[in-house]
Amino acid sequence: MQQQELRQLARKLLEEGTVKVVIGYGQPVAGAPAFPVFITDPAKVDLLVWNEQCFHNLTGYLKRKEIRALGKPAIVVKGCDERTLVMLEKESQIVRSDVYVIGMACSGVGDPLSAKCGYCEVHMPRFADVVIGQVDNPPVDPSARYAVLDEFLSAYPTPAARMAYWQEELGRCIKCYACRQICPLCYCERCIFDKNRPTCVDTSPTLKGNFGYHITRAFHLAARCIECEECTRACPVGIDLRLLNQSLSRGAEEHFGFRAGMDSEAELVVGSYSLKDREDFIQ
Amino acid sequence: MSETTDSAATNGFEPRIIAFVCNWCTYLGADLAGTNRLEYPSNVRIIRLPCTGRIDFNLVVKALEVGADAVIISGCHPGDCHYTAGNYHARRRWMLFREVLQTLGVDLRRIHFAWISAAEGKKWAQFVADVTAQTRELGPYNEYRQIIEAEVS
Amino acid sequence: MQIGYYPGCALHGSSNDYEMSVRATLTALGVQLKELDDWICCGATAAHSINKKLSIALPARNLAIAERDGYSEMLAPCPLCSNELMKTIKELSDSPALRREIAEVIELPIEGKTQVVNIIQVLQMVGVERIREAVKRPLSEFRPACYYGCLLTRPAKILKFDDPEQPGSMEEIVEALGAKPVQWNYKTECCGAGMTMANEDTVISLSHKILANAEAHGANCVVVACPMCHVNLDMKQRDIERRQGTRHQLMVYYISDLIGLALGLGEHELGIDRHFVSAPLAAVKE
Amino acid sequence: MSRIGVFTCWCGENIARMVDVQRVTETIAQVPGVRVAVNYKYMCSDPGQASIRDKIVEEKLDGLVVAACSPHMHLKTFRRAAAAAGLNPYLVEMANIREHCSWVHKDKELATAKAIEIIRMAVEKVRRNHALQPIRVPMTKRALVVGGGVAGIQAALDIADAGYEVVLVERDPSIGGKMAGLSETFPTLDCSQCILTPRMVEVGQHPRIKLHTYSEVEGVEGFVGNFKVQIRKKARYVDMIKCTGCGDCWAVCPSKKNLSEFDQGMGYRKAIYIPFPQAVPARPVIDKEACLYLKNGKCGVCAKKCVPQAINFSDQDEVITEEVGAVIVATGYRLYNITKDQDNSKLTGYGEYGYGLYKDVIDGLQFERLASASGPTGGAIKRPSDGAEPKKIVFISCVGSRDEQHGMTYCSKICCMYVAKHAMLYKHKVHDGEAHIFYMDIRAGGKNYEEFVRRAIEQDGAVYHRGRVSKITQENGKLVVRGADTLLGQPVTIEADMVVLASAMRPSEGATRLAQMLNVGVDEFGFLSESHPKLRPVETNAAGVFICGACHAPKDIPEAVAQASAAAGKVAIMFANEELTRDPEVASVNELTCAACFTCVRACPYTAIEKAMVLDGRGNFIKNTARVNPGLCMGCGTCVAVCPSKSVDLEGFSEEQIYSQVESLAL
Repeated sequence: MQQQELRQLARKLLEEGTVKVVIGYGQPVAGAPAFPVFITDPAKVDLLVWNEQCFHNLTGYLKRKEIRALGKPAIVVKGCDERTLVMLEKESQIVRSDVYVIGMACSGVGDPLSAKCGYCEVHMPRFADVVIGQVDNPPVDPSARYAVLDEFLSAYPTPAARMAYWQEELGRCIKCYACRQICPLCYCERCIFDKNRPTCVDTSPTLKGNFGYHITRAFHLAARCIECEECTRACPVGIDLRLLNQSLSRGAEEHFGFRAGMDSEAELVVGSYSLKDREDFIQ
Repeated sequence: MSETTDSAATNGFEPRIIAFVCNWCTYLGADLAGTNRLEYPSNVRIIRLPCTGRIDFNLVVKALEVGADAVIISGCHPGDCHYTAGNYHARRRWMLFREVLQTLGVDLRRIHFAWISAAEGKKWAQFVADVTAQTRELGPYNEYRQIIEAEVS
Repeated sequence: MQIGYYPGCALHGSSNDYEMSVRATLTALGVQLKELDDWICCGATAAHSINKKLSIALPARNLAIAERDGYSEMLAPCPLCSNELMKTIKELSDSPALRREIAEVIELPIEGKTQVVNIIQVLQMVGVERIREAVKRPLSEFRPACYYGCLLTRPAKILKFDDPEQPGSMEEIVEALGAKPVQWNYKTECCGAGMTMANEDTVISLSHKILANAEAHGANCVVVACPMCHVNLDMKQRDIERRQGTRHQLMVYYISDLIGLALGLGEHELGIDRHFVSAPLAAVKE
Repeated sequence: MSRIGVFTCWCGENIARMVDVQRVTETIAQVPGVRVAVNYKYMCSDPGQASIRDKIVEEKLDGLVVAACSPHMHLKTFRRAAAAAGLNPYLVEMANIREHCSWVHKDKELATAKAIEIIRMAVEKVRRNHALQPIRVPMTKRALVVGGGVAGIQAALDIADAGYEVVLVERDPSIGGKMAGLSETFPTLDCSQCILTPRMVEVGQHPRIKLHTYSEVEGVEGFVGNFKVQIRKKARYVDMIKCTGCGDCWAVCPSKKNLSEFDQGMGYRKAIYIPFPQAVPARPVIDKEACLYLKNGKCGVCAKKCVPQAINFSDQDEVITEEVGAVIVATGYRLYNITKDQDNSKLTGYGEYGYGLYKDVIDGLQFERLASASGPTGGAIKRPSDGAEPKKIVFISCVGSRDEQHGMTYCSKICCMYVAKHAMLYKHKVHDGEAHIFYMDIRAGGKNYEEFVRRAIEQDGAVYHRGRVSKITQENGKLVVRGADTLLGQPVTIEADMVVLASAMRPSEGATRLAQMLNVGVDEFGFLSESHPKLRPVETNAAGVFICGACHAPKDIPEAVAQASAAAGKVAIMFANEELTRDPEVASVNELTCAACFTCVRACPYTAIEKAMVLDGRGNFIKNTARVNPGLCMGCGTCVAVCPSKSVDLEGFSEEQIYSQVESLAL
């Protein structure tokens, strides 16, 4: 039903020339995770799908040069993905009016349902040009948001225990950078890890290098991460990267009442300050 | 500060402490400690930056990577920043940085923040003495040493 | 409306006329007073001039009890009592350390949640409009000089009650009763208070100035909200007249007295017949 | 391979006692890239510096480390020395082995080891230093002075006399400020207008001073050397060019009962008026609130009467832009008023003095108008309520000042003097009058000041009571002033005919807003902050913006004038150069790698980073980027820390320099 509407809309947009490309989901093998498709030909809109396999946060492609080259895009977003657009606009990466946003009402992806959908508050997109479908936002217990993190912290109460855990986990990292590539908010033209004079971050394929990499990756998303959890999904060796992102998201929420991409008015955390910021940790 | 040079208690372990300080308050505070001949342990190595606003978290990571047992970050008190707001920006980033370190299990007792003004030579000397003493207690930062020394994964 | 009630020593002693008046009037206004269980002296001037900690511990115990018994507001009709209680709340809220220490001393948990109010604040809670409506017998012949004394409005920063120098809350109330309060200059001057024992001359001259200024501005009675003020202006009025060779003959009412009268209560149940001065209201010089 | 010279100083015994300089020298000599390592008793001495210069030449050094005291002590010295020998001064670093080492340690072994590491860090840093040239920024040699009081007038005239153009902006219809309204000035009792008005005329006639009266600064763009200032010229309804200032218009204006601002509300003026006879410019304005024609279209007699037809009822506000290179703020002060409603929640007003409701309780500036020959009473002391001559006046000092209860902790500084002056003037005019003064302390520091106060007491019989006034009340036509005389240790009650309050000085209205436009800091009371309380008293933290007069802190006329000349001097020094030169240790953006997230733009405390575009040769858009304005950057480096891709870097504290310092400490 939603899928039909989506295809019709895509066709219309392309035929009228409102947009030059529709960034959406395709799924050659039924049941397999959907992956990005870029439709430029109205005849091909039937490649577009919409189902619970549409995990991917497509907004990352808006920054890609080759996509931009195609002309004005329409993009298919879920409520959660849409939070990225808010951030991208705040960080001057996109001009909202240059993108046609197709919002999909979404009651959650994955089977079983992804963890992030369990505490999702934006089943209905809020800023889209069109929203296809209708679901209501079920009431959410805010504490559920960081359940995974709390679980981890209580399972590994001491610094030593956590350190041991991460030495084990990050020891398995193969530096494929999938987490970086998939992150819709990792858009630097030249990533800091590719900067070698100086090498601010040790990029050697060692445990040391892996720690440097993951601390940096996580912190560069401080008060920016919109919790799409794509990094975790993309990790081929299954490192639970959410934990690092969530600790920062919680920090941003607790200290600054800031949740990335939830409020398009809110002032960004990094690059601003308040005289009231706490400093009990400073002597 | 008699205990400062005495490390018998901690069987000879002398911690390596790297301090990132701002040029206008803490660096001058340390100068004042010198001018007043306030003795403190020799474990600290001071790296001068213009402002706490310039102190990036990657520097702290780098300090750990070169084997620091403790890191000090210090600058002007709120309101005193030579550049009016650098320390406020820094304070925010530290608040968040501590969160991720906590989850990673980096021992926050090894990362110290302080506001030390150009007039607080005494505070600087005492602060360094305290950090050194505490780090002696904690011993070498073996957890991170393991990370540094681990073979290619 | 039901609120906690901390009489304090005065209202159970020398100034029981004040208590009668407060109880009678507030009951008539539908305010239920729940007397604080096992209350003790607030320490008054004695404590804080001798021992700071004691001067906090004594009020703190009363506050702790009020808290325990779940009073959100507590009336302390004597301004010195409410003063000591409020100052204590401030001290405790300023220093968690002190709060812990005092809690040990008084062997009761204490946070300072109960809000302490003076008699006028209670009347404001009732609402000036409701009082106006309740008036049975307008006090049109009354030209009161509303006398706040030094404690009722001070220290302003802590009490946050009325303007410490140019207060007007009593005037607002008595006007609602049909009385015509006079503008005068001694609203917040000191009457000499406790000096009445130590240094009577001071009290005599201060209180004389107050009464004289009230008359000079056309008052035919004085309204107070403090037992100590009442003692000095009423009980001592004859001494004042004798020593100053003047004649005042000014009735000195508690604010609750006037409301009571306006509500139609009798002088006896309000304890007015226990006052020392009893004189007909002077005809008003327009 | 670099050729670095390391010069270790003994500082006499100061370093050598605790650090084995010989061993240090030998060890450092082994560090790759170190060409020479020597030590000497006093590196900062002439022979010391000479040896450095020689080595630079002999060894063709391309980097210099002086291991001695704090860079705050001698970095400049050694950079100069290097420059003298032809080495770029920014290729010099210091290793602080005195304050941070020899002076604070007691164990020579440890101290020596530490010294070596400190020097190694410096070597690693200097290896990566860049030869820098001072930044040159073109500038507009034209100054803006905001405020036409005595400070602004002085500053404007000094700069103009130095040969530079000045734009002087004044909010009121005439320049002159508070001083123009004063009667006579302490400690000489010379007539204020007599000394000020000639200066005002000079301003009016000066070929290099462009005067905007009845105007306010509305916006400021740009940076040191290149400010663009928007100025609102309020509608005056009088054509400044046509008008001859003949005065026919205000002679016939029927709207009389308008309180005169110049007379502090003690007198009246017409709807069309000049604030006072010697006003500069001597051109009237129309008060649109008071003008019958502007209010309800009737009247207009002034227009009929005006021969040159200068009246223009359809006049509009106009916003103009002036380009200047430097700004001097001289916005002066206003007096604390004791009324109940205040503009600042910390201030409470004085209930005990009747919240300003008693007509005969006035403030110092009002008394000045009473005492002034050009004032509403022609210099006769008459009280406002009934015009009677007061036989007893109480003067109260420190009203608001030094009074935490009422929100202000500072001393207003001038009151002690003008209270004494008021007492004198009063006694000179009312011989049988009584002047009573309540004071906390008499602060009469200044040339001939103390003598002046003594004269008030001894010759003119002013009665001083050391104590505060607790209450002022009104009893049958008298003001009953009740206070204490703490020297006599007893209460004092005075039945006065008039009370004069020496109210606290506060920054004039709008000063904070102006400060924000200029990125200048203000203190908790709204006074503008100087850059350094001792050494940079007229500079601010905003380059090219200077302050003088009472906008900075309470000041008397001599001080305000001195400070004004100082500020003017600073501007003249700046303008004396061809272009601005600034410290080159500033940030710069790698525009090719910048992702244009503009976090740095948000973080920069100096709004020195702007959103810009990279264009190709033909001007086609390539990408967005952040761009640092070297004319504004102060080099704090906050941008570097927040840049995720490290596309911005800071000369003198570059990423490479700092990381290599840390790495040199590796175990």
